[in-house]
Amino acid sequence: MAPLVAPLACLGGCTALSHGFLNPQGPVAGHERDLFFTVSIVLLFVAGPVLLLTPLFAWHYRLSNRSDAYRPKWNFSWWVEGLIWIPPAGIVIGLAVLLWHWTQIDDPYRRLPGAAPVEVQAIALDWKWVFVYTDLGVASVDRLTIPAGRPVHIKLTSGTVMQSMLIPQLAGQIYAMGGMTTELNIQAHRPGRFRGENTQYNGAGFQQQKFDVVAVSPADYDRWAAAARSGKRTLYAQTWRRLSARSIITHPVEFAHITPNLFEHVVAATGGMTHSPQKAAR
Amino acid sequence: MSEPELAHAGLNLGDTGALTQDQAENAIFGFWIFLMSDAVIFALLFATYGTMIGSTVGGPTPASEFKLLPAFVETLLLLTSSATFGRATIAMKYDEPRGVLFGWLGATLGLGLIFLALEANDFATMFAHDAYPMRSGFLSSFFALVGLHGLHVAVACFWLVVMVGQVCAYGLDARVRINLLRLGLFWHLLDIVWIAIFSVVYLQGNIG
Amino acid sequence: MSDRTRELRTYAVGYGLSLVLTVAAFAMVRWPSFGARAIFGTVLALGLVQMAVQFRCFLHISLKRSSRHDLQLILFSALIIALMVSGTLVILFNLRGRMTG
Amino acid sequence: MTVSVPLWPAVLGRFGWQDLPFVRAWENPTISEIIGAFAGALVVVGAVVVAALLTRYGKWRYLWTEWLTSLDHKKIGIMYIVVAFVMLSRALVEAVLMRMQQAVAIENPGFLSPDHFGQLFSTHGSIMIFFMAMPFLTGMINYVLPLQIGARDMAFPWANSIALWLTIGAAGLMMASLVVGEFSTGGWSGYPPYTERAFSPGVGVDYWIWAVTLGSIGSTMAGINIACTVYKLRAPGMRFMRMQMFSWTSLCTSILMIFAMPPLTVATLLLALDRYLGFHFFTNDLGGNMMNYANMFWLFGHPEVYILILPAFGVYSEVVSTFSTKDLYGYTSLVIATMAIAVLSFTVWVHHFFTMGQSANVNAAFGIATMTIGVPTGVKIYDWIWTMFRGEVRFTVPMLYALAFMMTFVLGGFTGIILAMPPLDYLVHNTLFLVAHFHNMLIPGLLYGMLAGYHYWFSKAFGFRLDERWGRIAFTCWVVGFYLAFFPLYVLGASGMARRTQAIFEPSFRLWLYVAGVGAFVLLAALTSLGIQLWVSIRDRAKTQVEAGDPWDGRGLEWSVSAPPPEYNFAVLPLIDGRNPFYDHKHDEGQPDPYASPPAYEDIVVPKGSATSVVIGLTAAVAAFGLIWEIWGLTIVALQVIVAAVVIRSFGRDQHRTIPATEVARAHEAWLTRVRATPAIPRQLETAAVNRGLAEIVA
Ligand code: HEA
Ligand code: HEA
Ligand code: CUA
Ligand SMILES: [Cu+2]
Repeated sequence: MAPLVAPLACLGGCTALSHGFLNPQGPVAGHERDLFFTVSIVLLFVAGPVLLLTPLFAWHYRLSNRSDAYRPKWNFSWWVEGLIWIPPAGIVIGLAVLLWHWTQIDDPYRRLPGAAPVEVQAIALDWKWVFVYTDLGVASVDRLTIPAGRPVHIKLTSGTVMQSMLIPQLAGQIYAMGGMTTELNIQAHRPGRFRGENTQYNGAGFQQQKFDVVAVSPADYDRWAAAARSGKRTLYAQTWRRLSARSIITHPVEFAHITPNLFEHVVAATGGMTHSPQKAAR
Repeated sequence: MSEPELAHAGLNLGDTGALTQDQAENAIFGFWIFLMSDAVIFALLFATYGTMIGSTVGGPTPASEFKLLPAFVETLLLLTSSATFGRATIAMKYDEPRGVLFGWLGATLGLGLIFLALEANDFATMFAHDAYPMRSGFLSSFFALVGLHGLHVAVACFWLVVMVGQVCAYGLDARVRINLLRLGLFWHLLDIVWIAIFSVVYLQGNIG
Repeated sequence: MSDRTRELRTYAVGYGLSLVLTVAAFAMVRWPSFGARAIFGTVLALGLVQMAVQFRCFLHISLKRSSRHDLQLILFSALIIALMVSGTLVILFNLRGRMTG
Repeated sequence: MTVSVPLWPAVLGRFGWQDLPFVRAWENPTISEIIGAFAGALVVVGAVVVAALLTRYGKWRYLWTEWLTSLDHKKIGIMYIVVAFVMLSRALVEAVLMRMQQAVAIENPGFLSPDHFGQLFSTHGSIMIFFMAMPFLTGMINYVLPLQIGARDMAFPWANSIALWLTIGAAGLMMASLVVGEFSTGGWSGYPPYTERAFSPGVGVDYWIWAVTLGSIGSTMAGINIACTVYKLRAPGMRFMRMQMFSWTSLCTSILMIFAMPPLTVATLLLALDRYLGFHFFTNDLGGNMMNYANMFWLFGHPEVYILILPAFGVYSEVVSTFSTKDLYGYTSLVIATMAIAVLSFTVWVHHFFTMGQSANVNAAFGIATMTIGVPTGVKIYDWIWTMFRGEVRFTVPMLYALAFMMTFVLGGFTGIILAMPPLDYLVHNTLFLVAHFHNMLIPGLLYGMLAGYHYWFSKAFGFRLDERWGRIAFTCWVVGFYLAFFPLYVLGASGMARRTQAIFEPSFRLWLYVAGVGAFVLLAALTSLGIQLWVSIRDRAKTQVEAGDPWDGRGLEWSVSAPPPEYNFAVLPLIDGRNPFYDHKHDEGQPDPYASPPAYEDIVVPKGSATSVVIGLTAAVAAFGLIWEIWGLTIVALQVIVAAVVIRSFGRDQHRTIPATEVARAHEAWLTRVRATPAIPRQLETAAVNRGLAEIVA
């Protein structure tokens, strides 16, 4: 892949790849992109011999080429055995070390270094995402505004079926499930607009379940926060009922006032593993 | 391939029927494979049960529902039925009088049926306490596991009746012998699965 | 000793041992004398022993050449079952630990 | 009114007129609905036409006695492959529709409704895996394995037939979903809670559950049968380490089937309990745990992909060695690698849900286990490469597939290793990158393998060779089409395009989606070429007769008998004294002549046909149909029929037929006489008309 992908990524501008992790805009995606290139280069040494030797041997030892030694009974050699078992095993061991290390570092639960993170709670609905800014007490639907250069810590749950949140240019994905919470840490290096999406199929509106991540400068972020707080829209029980019905919303919305502990309520209401006695008694 | 000595006690084909000793071996080995595949099913239900013990969501719990004594009696019944089946196999192998064979098979069937009756009674009591499978993940997994075992025992009892019919119809020809032996394996294995149920479900539920 | 007597004896031994093991496990739980964890561990161990006994005495699995295929099959199955069950438990408990909170 | 109210649900369950695609298309004539109605009509018309033709030519009796009720492993094998081919045609058309939709629906809704698109990827995936790939490889194993190990049949011919008919019944359910009702939109993996009643109340998921469950039970039975056959029915002297590689891979595949299908059965049945009886295994509430479904599904799902690939590996081993005119290099390491893959495949299932949230240690451990499989897989590929070394390679169609496989499969393995790295998987999980990876394994791996096997063994099964020219045309289309259709998906996946997407809102994806669409058409052309090839080959069959049975100078026992082989396979069971018994006997000095008359013949016992297996398989599908539509009475009756059929069979005696030794002797001697009159041809001429199935021995 690497030889195919790298030049395309370099084209920049309007190619498809500039929307993906090969054009990373945050530390996590950037780190993972580095891993991708490292692994790809190692794997070239694995695929290369096969891609070279297969046509070479097939052609050279073709039936019509009478000038070669023909050894119909040759079927074993310790040298060849060593060659086909040991180097691949070595490569796998090398990759395993890399894998172990990188998996620890890029664990989606691992907090990013730097300033104290912005705390966001994400609730997956059909077919939209609700973001609750716990520090600000506001919520938004289908648009996540974050300050560039500062870590963001997202807690996820689902008010419906299993979903998966992916913002390819910033970080990898994690599932969101009813009654449970998962975590994801992201950060954008600089202001910009990045696509986020649900990648786990959840019905007829799935293809529309995209959202924008808008990274803004810290100053702009404060301005946005102030504006968001002073808005008029409220997210209480009635609005919530409408929001959580299966539907697609066409424009992002922001809410200045929301039910306290909305996220915790959703987790409790869609109890997956454990359950509050009240609900059970229903 | 063919070893003179047979792996399974109870098989004494002599020169009955068209099947050879080798074919009998194959038939029984195939059944063993099936049993192992079935064991995987049980294993996964055990694993599921293990992960769902805590999911009682405020409803009945193991401690509140599992009565040790009935389960202990059921265990003894099933264990004894395994032994009586073994005795029946020996009767078959050594061509003891038909009455002896039927006697031991009858005893096995009786024990199996009593086991089922007791189990049904346990379930009924649980239902009466509102402990039914739709109540919680824990109860779902309990009824699936224990219920599937019960279903197996019921099938085995039905099979036993069919086999008695075949002994009457054909005597102990090669196929009847092989099938009785397969049924025996099935029966013994159900006993083994029950040991696991007794330990993991009932005993564990009553600890502490 | 005739074959028949020997076989009868095998069943009797199997039955006897199984009875003892069952009663022992039952007694451990009925009249608890040490910690819950230890009891559960012992119960599981007794169960495993009883399974082995039944495989040996009722199902005639042994190290004899003639039952080698069966033994291989059972051991392989045990390996796969152990992988599946322990894997399931480890993964789901790990997930639970990371998802409540 | 008063009467019809209780009667309606008893007879028709939850059926309503809206469940007919024709009615839906009439009421709401969108292109999407019309396509649906057309597909439904095609199924109905197809069934009627086949039935009419059979009646017209009076072939019902022949079909019933000679094929449908047959317990002969060769006929069962062929029937499996016919089923695979029928189902394949449907799944391929669905794939082309999906590619068209994605090429058209860029910033607009396209011509397929989201729901229809959801049904398409679900049926396509389910059919390709359960009703194309599985029947294809099971059929091939059924046909070839007993011949390769020197057996007269499978260990359990009756169970073999039941397994076939369960598969056919399940495939029938898939087809029925086109005509009545709808199919699941939950994908081939059917993750709850989306597939629970609360979110998918219709019959679609129920169709999926029961079709997959029946198929799963059928495959378990097939696996048991295959394993027992290999263990117990090898010809005298055929030690394990003398078996052909295809027999080895069949054995390993069957072991995987035996242990990997049960988790699927458990997962689907527990889901059914949730849906039908309100249990809480995987629901969102009352203590359900959806993660356990993912866990159990992939406990099956990962070994499944090796179930699919191992038989193909076996075919490649046979093909590369035969067409390199040389011993297989590294037989022992191939055997060890195959077994290693089989065992390791049970230790990696978590890589399908790295993104569920388990700790880094768990992910890393399973990631490493996953990569480990690359080593034995690589060993196999290198073994095939070294088999060509110092051989004489003949570029026949099967060999071309093998070469294309080796060079394309490594690329899929490459991306597999990338997916095995959890941090990278986080980025491309559930995207088209993953879709590209698995098609890259399934098409060049499994499918080319099955096609290579089809070209290789076709002449054995039918007595004439497949047309070489059309074979090459089809091959070219397969390779070109594959690269065009799937390499763009890697790019799209790396750009973040999610899988299962009905419409696209990113204009920069357009170019890649167009290329992929063109590729799908080339693949359609490939399938068409195969159809033409079959037709041309049948038309010209007189010119490509190979009754002597050995058109490729083959190595295994299957080439030592006539083409097609007699019902009992071997007039006299062969005595095996080496790894390439047939080849060595042909080529080596001082070996017994493989075409010599045996000293004596014996009576041969073969199983008689049985109708009970047909009844059991089809009735199981009827029972499932009753469950899907909640016609409980139908289910109960059907289950009773099944029990009755089993009991009746068990009471039956006289289920075998003896072919007298004289009859065997007459047929065999007649064949030997014809072989002696056949011209032996050198390898250079093997694709020419003179190849009548006897290989020239160069001193
Ligand atoms: C064996 C498995 C298999 C095969 C062969 C294929 C073949 C193809 N697949 Fe697919 N596919 C899946 C398994 C397979 N697929 C699965 C499991 C999914 C996931 C479903 C889900 O999301 O749940 C999927 C999903 C999937 C999608 C949905 C992607 C998405 O999620 O967005 C698409 C989209 O276009 C696609 C395309 C194709 C195309 C164009 C082909 C073909 O055109 C390629 C050509 C292949 C053939 C035409 C088969 C030919 C076989 C023969 C010719 C045998 C001949 C036999 C005889 C002569 C006897 N596949
Ligand atoms: C025939 C089918 C087949 C095969 C053989 C494979 C083989 C492999 N697969 Fe694939 N896979 C699928 C079919 C297959 N897969 C399907 C259908 C899915 C998705 C299902 C769904 O979600 O719908 C999937 C999904 C899938 C995932 C999950 C991704 C996700 O959901 O996010 C992963 C992750 O690890 C993975 C990895 C691998 C690896 C490492 C191999 C390895 O076995 C590959 C080994 C081969 C090589 C490595 C190349 C040759 C080797 C050498 C030349 C030697 C040297 C090599 C080294 C030193 C490394 N596969
Ligand atoms: Cu257009 Cu980026
Ligand atoms: Cu996998």
